[in-house]
Amino acid sequence: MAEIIWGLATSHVPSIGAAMDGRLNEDELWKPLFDGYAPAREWMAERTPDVAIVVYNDHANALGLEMIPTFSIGTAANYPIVDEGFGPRKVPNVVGAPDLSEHLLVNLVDEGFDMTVLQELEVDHGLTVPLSVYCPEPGDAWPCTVVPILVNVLQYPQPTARRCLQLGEALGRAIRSFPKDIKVAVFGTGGMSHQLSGERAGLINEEFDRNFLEKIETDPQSLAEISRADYIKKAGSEGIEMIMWLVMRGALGSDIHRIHETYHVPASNTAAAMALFATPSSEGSNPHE
Amino acid sequence: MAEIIWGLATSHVPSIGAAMDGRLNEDELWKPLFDGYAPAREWMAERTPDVAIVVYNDHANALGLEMIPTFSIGTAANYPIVDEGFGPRKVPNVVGAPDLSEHLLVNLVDEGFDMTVLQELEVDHGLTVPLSVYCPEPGDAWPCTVVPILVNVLQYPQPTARRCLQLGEALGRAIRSFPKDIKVAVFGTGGMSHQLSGERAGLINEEFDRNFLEKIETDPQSLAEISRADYIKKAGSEGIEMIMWLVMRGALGSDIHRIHETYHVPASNTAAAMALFATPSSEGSNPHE
Amino acid sequence: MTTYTPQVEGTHVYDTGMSLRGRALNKMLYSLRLPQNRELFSADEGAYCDTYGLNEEQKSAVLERDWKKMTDIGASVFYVIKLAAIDKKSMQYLGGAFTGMSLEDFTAALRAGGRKFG
Amino acid sequence: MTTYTPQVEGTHVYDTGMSLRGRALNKMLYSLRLPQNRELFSADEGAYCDTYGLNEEQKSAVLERDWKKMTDIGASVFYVIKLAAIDKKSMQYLGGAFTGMSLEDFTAALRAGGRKFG
Ligand SMILES: [Fe+3]
Ligand SMILES: [Fe+3]
Repeated sequence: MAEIIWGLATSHVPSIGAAMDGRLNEDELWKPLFDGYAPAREWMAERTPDVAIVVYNDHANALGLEMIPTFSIGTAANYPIVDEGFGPRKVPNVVGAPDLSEHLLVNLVDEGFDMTVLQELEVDHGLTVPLSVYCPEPGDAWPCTVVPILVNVLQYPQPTARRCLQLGEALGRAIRSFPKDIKVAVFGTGGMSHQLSGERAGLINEEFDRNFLEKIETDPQSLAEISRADYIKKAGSEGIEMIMWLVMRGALGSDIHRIHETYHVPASNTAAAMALFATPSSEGSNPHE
Repeated sequence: MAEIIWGLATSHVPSIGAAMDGRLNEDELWKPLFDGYAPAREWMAERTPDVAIVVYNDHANALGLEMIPTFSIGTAANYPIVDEGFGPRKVPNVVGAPDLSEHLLVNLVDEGFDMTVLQELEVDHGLTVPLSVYCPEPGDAWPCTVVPILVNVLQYPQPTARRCLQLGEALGRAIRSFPKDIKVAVFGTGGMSHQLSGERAGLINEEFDRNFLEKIETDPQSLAEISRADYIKKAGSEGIEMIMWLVMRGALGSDIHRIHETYHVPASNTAAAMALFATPSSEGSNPHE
Repeated sequence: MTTYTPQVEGTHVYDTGMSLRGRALNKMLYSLRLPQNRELFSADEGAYCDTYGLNEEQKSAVLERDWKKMTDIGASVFYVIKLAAIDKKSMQYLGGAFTGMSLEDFTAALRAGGRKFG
Repeated sequence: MTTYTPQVEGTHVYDTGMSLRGRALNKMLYSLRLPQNRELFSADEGAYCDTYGLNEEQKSAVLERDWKKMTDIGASVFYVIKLAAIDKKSMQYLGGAFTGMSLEDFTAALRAGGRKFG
């Protein structure tokens, strides 16, 4: 059966991707963040998943505003990199895992999650930046296949934080019931506090972020109780993205521990963070491949 | 507060629309079906809703197969008639009810239904034929505004029948909590047994249909227990459409009674039926307008 | 691979696997909902199929109007109907083609209450 | 009309009402993700806006690069970014425009830990 070998929570700010692509590791602005990634990357490099399930949101790049699904799942064989307005990011195309996608889809629908099925999807920075956080130098191909799971965070009403956690719990059950011995990593992306437009643009709420970073490990239920309105008020209109971390958290199960974390302000107009969690299956996975 | 004044279950076979548009009421093939509609139409004409909530499926006309939502809801101000391949059907454009749409959307998402929001939607026979069953001669405009609710019945896995009934129950609560004194009718559309392709094309299962027609009033729970596979096996690959009746049924509540029904074979390659249900609010509504 | 899709004898159950397999074919057929595309298609069917990247199997099923084959290899029946509309073929005609019956026999079976199975 | 959308001072909360209001504007801005449309737009901005049926308020906000106005009248900020990309304006520049701060002050506020509210 499939195993979940780790969970990664990470911001997916486009400028982090641009900084990585521009090899700005030593730039004074970016060095603290990239230094923070280093130990986590080392640990992950010794535990390589076959498939990454990346929970993210499209930023009105691949999906128009005419049709906004609350939760969707990609079932394609390939996910090309979308042109966000200045040419596609120069990273490898993303290869899908249609068998696992189908398995997850059927199990999630059976559990009463009303998924939208994306048979075609171009992926934006929301998915590719987290892949780069995991694997900064993919060469010609990413080291794993990908199942994208998308959450509406752009248009009110977003799913509740509780519903996101429940989706994650069902996702965890679905992954573990996949009848192949594969290793799966789950990515929860977005956040932390930020607001792009309005008079509050530039908002950062470190207190809210720090609490979220701690409780995502120890007490995700308390984060699930926060209302949409409070996410928007406290973390900013785009900071509500962090409800996507709860999907990852729900999938990992109760028995996890933190390997590493980093928090940095600013990445572009955003507070950025990364937190890496081990599961009971972490150590069984190719530690010395 | 808003009231649900009746529920209409009806097939939405395109050829029924074509026959109505061609004024074939007296054609020997269509007469029995249209005669069956007559008493229900009379009853409904004395109880006119402000808004019709039409639960239906798009038949790969307005929505591509690239993106398939399990449940979606229109929030637009207007829904043009789609060209299904031989020019748009010559009926009035459909006018939306954005305020009610928003109210239903927020309440459904709050109850954990993962709706897809359609800000733009062209509607096909699945929606317009039921409107014609209610109102055969609309003139220049339909007599009510419309909120479309779409269900995926084309691609496996469809939502379970149970989930459809639950959506309907939540929809009923959401309608009744709308803070305006409006009268709402709910349409459940599709079915009955039919299969369009494969060696079993032309399948009709009157026994299954008759049981469904009875139990939709008296025991919807028993219909909610039927698996997707059994709907497909027994009612045909397209007969599974009738799970959409359960959404309507759930919205009506427990205290309903049947006003009229009709069952007819064939309408094109399909068994066709109509069943009309009164609610406790039926008689309060303009009986002699 | 696990597929959960029920296998029902004599029935196509369109699922993500069928969708993946029929992708190019379905995109081409879906395009026929637009009048200008119907004209382009009718002017040169083969070239139109090539624009949409149909493979040989898909293309020949379209050009030869092998209706059953199209649905067997992943075309959604709702898209196949759009091609039939161009040819002015009815749903009953398609039913005959799918089942190997004549249009008359298929129509007669429906008027007699439909075809019975299981 | 009941709207459930939280009203948060200084914050746009994009909802179905904003989407309805900003429909034409958002469609135009979304089209700018395609290189050929960016060229068409740059060649004649006003005519391009007319193609997408923008009303006067929407059109002048675009032509005058009134960034704040665009977001006030229903443009999604993610689409506004696509227009800013054409002008080679950064997210920090937009932040300044939205808040009435200079680019330098806005950037400095972020480097100092971000702007604090409530
Ligand atoms: Fe984001
Ligand atoms: Fe139908």
